[in-house]
Amino acid sequence: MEIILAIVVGLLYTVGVYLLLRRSILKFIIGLIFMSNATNLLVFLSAGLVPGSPAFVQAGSGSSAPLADPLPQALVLTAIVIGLGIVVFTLALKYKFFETTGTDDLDQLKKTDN
Amino acid sequence: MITFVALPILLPFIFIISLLVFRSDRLAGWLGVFGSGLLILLSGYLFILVQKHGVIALQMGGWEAPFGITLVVDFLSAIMLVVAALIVFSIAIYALRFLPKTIRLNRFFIFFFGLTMGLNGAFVTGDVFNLFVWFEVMLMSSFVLITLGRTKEQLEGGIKYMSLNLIGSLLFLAGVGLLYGKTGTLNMAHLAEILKNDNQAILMNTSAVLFFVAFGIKAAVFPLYFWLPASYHTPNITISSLFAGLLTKVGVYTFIRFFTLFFVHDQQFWHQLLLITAGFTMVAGGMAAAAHYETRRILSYHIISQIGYMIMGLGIFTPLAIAGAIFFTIHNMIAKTNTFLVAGMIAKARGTFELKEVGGLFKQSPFLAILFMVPAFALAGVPPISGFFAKFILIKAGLENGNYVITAVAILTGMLTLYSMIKIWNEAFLKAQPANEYASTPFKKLKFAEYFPSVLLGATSILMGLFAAYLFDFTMNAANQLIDPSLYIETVLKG
Amino acid sequence: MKILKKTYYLLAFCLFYLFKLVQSNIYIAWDILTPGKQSNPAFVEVPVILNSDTGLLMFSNLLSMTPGTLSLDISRDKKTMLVHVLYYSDEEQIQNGLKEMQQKIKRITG
Amino acid sequence: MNDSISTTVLLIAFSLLLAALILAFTRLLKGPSINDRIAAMDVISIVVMGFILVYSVLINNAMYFDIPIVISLISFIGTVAVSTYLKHKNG
Amino acid sequence: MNSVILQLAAKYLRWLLISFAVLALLRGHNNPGGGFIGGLMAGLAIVYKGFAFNAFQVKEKLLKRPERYMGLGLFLILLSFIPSVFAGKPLMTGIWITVPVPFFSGIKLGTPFLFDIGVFFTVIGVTLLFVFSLTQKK
Amino acid sequence: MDKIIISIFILAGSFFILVAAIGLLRFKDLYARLHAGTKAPSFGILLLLIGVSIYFNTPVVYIKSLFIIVFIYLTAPLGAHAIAKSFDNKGKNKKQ
Amino acid sequence: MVYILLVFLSASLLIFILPGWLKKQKAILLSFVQFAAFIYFLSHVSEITSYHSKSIFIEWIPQLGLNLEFMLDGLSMVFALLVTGIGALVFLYAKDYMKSYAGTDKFFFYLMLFSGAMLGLVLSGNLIQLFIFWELTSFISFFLISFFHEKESARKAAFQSLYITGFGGLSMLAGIVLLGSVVDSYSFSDWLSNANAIKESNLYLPGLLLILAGIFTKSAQFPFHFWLPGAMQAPAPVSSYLHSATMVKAGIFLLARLSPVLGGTPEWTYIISLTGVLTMLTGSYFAITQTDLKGILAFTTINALGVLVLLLGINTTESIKAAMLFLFIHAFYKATLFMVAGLIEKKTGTRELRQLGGLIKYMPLTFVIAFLALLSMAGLPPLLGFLGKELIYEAKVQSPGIASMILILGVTSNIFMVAVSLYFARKVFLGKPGNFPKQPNERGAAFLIGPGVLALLSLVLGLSPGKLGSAVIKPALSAVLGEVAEVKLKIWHGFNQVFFLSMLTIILGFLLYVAMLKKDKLLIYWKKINDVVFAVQLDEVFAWVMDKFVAVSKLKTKTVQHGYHRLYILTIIVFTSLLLWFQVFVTRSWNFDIPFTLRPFYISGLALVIILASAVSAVSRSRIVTIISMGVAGYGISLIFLYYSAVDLAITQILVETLTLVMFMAILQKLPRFAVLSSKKTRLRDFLIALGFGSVMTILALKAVNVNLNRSISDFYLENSYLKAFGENVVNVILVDFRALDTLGEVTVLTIAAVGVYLLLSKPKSRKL
Ligand code: NA
Ligand code: NA
Repeated sequence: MEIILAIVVGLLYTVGVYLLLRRSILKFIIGLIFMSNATNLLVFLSAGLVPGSPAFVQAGSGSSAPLADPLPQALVLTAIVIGLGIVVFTLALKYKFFETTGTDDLDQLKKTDN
Repeated sequence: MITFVALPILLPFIFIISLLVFRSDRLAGWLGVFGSGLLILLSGYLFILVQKHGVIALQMGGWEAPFGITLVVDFLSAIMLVVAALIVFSIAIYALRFLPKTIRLNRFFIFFFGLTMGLNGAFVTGDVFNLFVWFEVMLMSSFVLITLGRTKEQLEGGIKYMSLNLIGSLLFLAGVGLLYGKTGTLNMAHLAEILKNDNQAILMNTSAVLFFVAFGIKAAVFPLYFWLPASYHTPNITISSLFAGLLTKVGVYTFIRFFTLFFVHDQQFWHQLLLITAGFTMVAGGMAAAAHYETRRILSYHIISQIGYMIMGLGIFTPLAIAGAIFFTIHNMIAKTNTFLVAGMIAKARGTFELKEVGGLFKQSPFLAILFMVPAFALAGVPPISGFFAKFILIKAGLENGNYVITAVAILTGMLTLYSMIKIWNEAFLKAQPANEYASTPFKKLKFAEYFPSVLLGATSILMGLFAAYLFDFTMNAANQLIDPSLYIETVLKG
Repeated sequence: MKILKKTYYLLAFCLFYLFKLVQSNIYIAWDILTPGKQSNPAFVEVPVILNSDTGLLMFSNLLSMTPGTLSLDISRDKKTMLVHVLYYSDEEQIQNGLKEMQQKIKRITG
Repeated sequence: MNDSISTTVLLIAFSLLLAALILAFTRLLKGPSINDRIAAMDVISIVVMGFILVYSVLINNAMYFDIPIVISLISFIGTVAVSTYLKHKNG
Repeated sequence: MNSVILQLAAKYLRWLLISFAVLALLRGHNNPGGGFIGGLMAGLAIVYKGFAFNAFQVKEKLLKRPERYMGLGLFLILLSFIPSVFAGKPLMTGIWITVPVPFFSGIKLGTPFLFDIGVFFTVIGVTLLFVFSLTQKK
Repeated sequence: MDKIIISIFILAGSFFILVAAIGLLRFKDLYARLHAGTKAPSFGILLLLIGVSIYFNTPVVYIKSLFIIVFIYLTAPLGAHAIAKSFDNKGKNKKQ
Repeated sequence: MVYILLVFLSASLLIFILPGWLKKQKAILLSFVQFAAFIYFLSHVSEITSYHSKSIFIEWIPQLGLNLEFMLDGLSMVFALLVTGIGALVFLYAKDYMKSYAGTDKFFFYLMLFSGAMLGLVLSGNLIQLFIFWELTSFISFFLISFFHEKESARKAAFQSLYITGFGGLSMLAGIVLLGSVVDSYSFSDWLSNANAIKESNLYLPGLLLILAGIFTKSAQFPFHFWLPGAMQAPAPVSSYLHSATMVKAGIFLLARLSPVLGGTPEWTYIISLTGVLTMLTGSYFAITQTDLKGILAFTTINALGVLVLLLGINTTESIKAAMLFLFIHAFYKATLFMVAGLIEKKTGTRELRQLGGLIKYMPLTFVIAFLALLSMAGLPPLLGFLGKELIYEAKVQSPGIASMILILGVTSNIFMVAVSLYFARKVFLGKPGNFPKQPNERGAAFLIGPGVLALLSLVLGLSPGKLGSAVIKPALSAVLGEVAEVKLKIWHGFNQVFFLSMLTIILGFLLYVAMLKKDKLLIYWKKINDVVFAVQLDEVFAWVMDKFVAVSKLKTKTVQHGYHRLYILTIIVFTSLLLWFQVFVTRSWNFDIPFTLRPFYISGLALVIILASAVSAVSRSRIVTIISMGVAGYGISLIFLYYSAVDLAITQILVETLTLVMFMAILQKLPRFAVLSSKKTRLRDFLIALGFGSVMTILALKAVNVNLNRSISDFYLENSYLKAFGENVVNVILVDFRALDTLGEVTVLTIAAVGVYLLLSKPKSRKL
């Protein structure tokens, strides 16, 4: 299954990057979300997969059965939450920008460079 | 005592809470100055502690490394904390006079402290993922800060700044994931111990690439710096100043940290790559600065150019070179912030940042001229101000290690820096004020809160030059700690 | 006493509801799985006799969960409800059926 | 896994749900209105709940029961929220 | 959405949702859930009313609330660090007490729990502010 | 016996969910799709929950199931209502 | 010595805080300080013999080999005397000269600082320290040259000089560091005692060249000489000081200083001599066609610098002796002539040769002074200049190898100098009165003190040079040679080859002068020829290069920072991909042992759904479809999390995904629809780049799964979660206890984002104070 999921990661990255390279700001943001999902899955995947044994430990039992690695879960969880904050801010920024300039085309954003 | 290690993070956090609860702008101003002043004291104390103990580590939550998150202050972290606190303090005062009335101080200081918190977190953390979190705290604060004025330009700059930096963040996170997948740990010292003698360490190269790019974007090195020139000149000058001295340098800090502590295998490849990047960064930034006539843009490109020097020090990778990189970094943080502060004063005096539109300031305010001259000389490497020693150490390290090409590039780039500094000086100060709409702006005498930050930083630059011996000793100790991190590893894992 | 009575009505209503539910779902499943059957959709305005909010909510929900009807809107004065009907035959019949349901609810909510 | 419920039954259930997912997904893509898509999303969320319930039987872990609660809650709020914005605009 | 039916439902749904959220928070240490999940659910529960009534006009009164939630949440987080300092342990070390409860062996309460409550409130505030800001009428 | 009942409930539940999806795809207009998408899946999940609850057979699971059922039956029609109300079918006529 | 420098520094700063009545006399005060220093050095002349020198060592940054080492030997003494002696006279002269200008505080501040820097330079015993003073002189001269900074030409000249000398300075630093690495010290004494090691090192030649770059730029050697004529934009006292005793002489000093360490090799001799000769010729040749008084003087300085460099290049006892003497000669006459030129400009209002003439009537004393100096410049007896020229010819005659060539060129150059000197005297002072913008007079005696003293010195020392030779030149010569040498100066050497050469020079020079005078056209033609042959002026070349460079920079910046956001991203992604693919290729030998399987099928199905939804999201033209498909992919991922035991994670992902969707929908209706903005070709290119990145990430993921260098730290969490942290949900325990600091950061991010979003979208409110 790791192979399939690795391919999923790769394709999510592909879609993410493809969308990042579009001219629409909205698409760009969506691309960012895909990249973010891909990254989360990558982090999750590279630590190894254990199906069906969530890391819940009962009183006194210690760890008898091989439980899933809880650490990458916590990391990804944190990353997701941070990602939420960032995405919402990006959306707000995009919205405000559109409201101010009336364009969604990134190619119009050339005034601050030169 | 050891609890103080966490305070660089918690202090800004406490001030964020206060600002959320108390909403008065007047109070916010006081809180900002007071809070950043406290940070100076705190980081000064940590600095003293480190000199006594070498490395101090706090195992957060009492969970011993590598299981919990360890906060570590070594020489490098300590000096970065002190310098950052100094800059932050200056900006807090500067903000009182230079932020436009449309930006509420109460709000500004929330993000200001957010940035500080992330910054300090990045400096003290000994954990790879935790570093990612602090990066995000810093990034999020800077996103808000850059768009705080909400003008069209700022929104546009903000979008570019944000988007390219977010890609960096994602690559960083991917790097962390891969690193954890391969080594099963996140603690930097533990990573160092695992990878030290592992012949499979070369497999870390791919993760290292991701970190390289992520930090490269953050530090604004050559093919990754686009966000910086596109955005740094857009926000209010207070915010530009805050960014100028701090943000890219965190990238440099992490570069130094990662590539001395645990990405130390395959040195051939990494050092070559770092040197090539450094060379292109210096030249590209320097050339672009030469081409511009707007102070903030010139100074922004300078940031890039000078990042090249810091990376160069890391790429040469002798103790002297790394000491040089650190020396250069702290010198640059202070001088660069200061030039931005002065640029703000010039703009305030004249109403524009366009060099072609202003002039005659030498006559009108010799004091302002001196304020500019100190950081400008520092950046241009005029002895005996800080910048000279920074460059000298790097040149010495480069030539003694046989890195002739990069040293030549560094020297030539020095000429570019000089060119731009003279340009600003000639245009804004020496040349007569052209007869235009800005000519009628009366020159207002600078108020204490306006010039004090610059005086503070300028004095620091000069003192760094005069007492370069102490500072060099310190950076050399820092470099030795980095080259031989056994004390760091021992303190974190067994302390 | 009143509470007992109401509980009884509630239980009875639940059974009624459950029955309607099973009926409705079998009906709809059949409808979905047998192609070709002609539906005759329409919008119907149904007068509301309930005067408690809870009752109104129950009615609206129940209406939507039973076969062929879907509540679309209630007027501001809470006097009529706009209902979408999938198999429209006779307006009177539909309104009567729904009136019966409302009375059942009214017994519970008062 | 467990021996009380035959895996075949669960697999059949999975297959039914997967088919449902694909069909609903098709509607999601076809639209034509946003409202149609939201309706499809609603169904998808139910399908997902179904998946989770069946899976919890498969691995014999009641813990997974918390998730349908969240999903139902969230999908409802999502539906209402999105509908709110669609009052006047489709497409 | 200005729907009478949705408004009618709001009364019930809100408390149902909030109790779910609190449950998720309270059970989080031993079961799926926790401060973030609970907070987001609670935040959405509060926001739901706004959707039903279409009432997102910016009112100073309404907008001060999210920041108070955030302030409270962050303050609780800060508060959860203090016992460890007084106990002379490394910062953020969990300090636990057992509250005697009749008929049970006692409930263990600790600073990590306080921390999670802090997260809960912060996330409520954040969710509210997000939704309020993005749905404002111009 | 238990096993069979549980299996039936699970299969029936899944079946109704599938039916809903088919209806969603087959019906011609939004209102009809809502009819299919509201009733059948709720019912399907109800059946599934009953089956699964019997399978686990612990009080907590029953309570949770009850919660879910109440919640779904409270919200599913409201959701459909919201979707339908927000649908702008260009001058919807009261009777066709 | 150190105290003198400190006194100079404090004196320069003191200017600003002097009370008003004293401020008027600041020039006198500073002159007095200079004079006191001069006396101090003079009093040590007897002490500094060939065998003895004074030195002071102050530790500064010993780790870097950077200490303050001051050294007063014969060579330093020569320069120290010149700096302070001429300094005293220049300040005196400047008092009256600067009267009419504003900002004299700044002027004297710069000038005093400059003098101090120069003094520090010549007293340096550590080469990095020397470099520091060297750079200081460059920078302070920038301020001096741009003193009339509202004139564009002044700014340009200042920039040009700083840029060229600054560049040279930096190369010199590199050279010093390079050679310093051979002996691991920058202390001159260490270099001296290890001279052979340095010369034998293979860093010798590059180090030498780099240091010479510094010396040649500073001393205005060909082809860097062009900044010097530009520097006459400075006020006359500055020019006078700059050309005689400071700035340009710094290069000469360093050349002499390093001569015992680096000299004596063929490289040294050839490179330096050749440069010197070329410079010498350039200077004298162009001096003739100048019509600006200061211009003439500037080119004669170039000539003199060429002579000095040549002599030091030849590097024989005779040549160095000549050089040391010529230093004095040149300093005396050049300072005099610049002061005179400044005086003339002040009094007549012009510096143009064509507007001058017959000044002897109005300024007789000035004429006498100038005439003496000019005679010295021409090398005519009985002035010191004659003595110098004799010695120089002698040195050239005796120079090894290239004597005849050097001799011919030297004589030619001196012929020009004789002609120029005479021409200068004739055109300015004799003949018909010119049409002066102002009526000249000779009031203001202080003006004449400086030039007068120096002209007199030229004469007196020319007549009795003995003491100068034995007390000053001899120790200097010894210092440069690194061994004791005898110096006996006398005016008459008898009839020898050198005497005949001198006579020849004077005769031919006189003839040239007569030709120039009689045939005005000659000069005009000459000038025309120059304009054709030397059509490209070096300073114009410099300006052109700078302009072109800026233009190229502009172009480059526009090309790199083009503003196309997606191309920035493209660059970053391609850069990353290339590095990653390269590393994947390098480490391709890793063994891979993960089995491929499609089971369980529902997860494979889920994967398919995710992929499809993503693809739809990428290509759909409808915003809604894009966003909803994105949501579907997100939910699919949450199910994968769920399947692989991440319950909390799955719940969070679902919650976040939904909230994100809601937010998207909230703003969507206010945004425009997607438009087709890019061509098919672009899309294909983007897709391929995306695929390149995606596929390498797949490989990385697999590699990370496969490689396990170390046992994961997670076992600790599983073991201790319940026992020590009292929680069954390990993920939650990690979040609120084991790694609570992450969560602290996380909620901070959220808080900041929330307040930020609110601020971004709410109405702006002004500050309430
Ligand atoms: Na692994
Ligand atoms: Na977290």
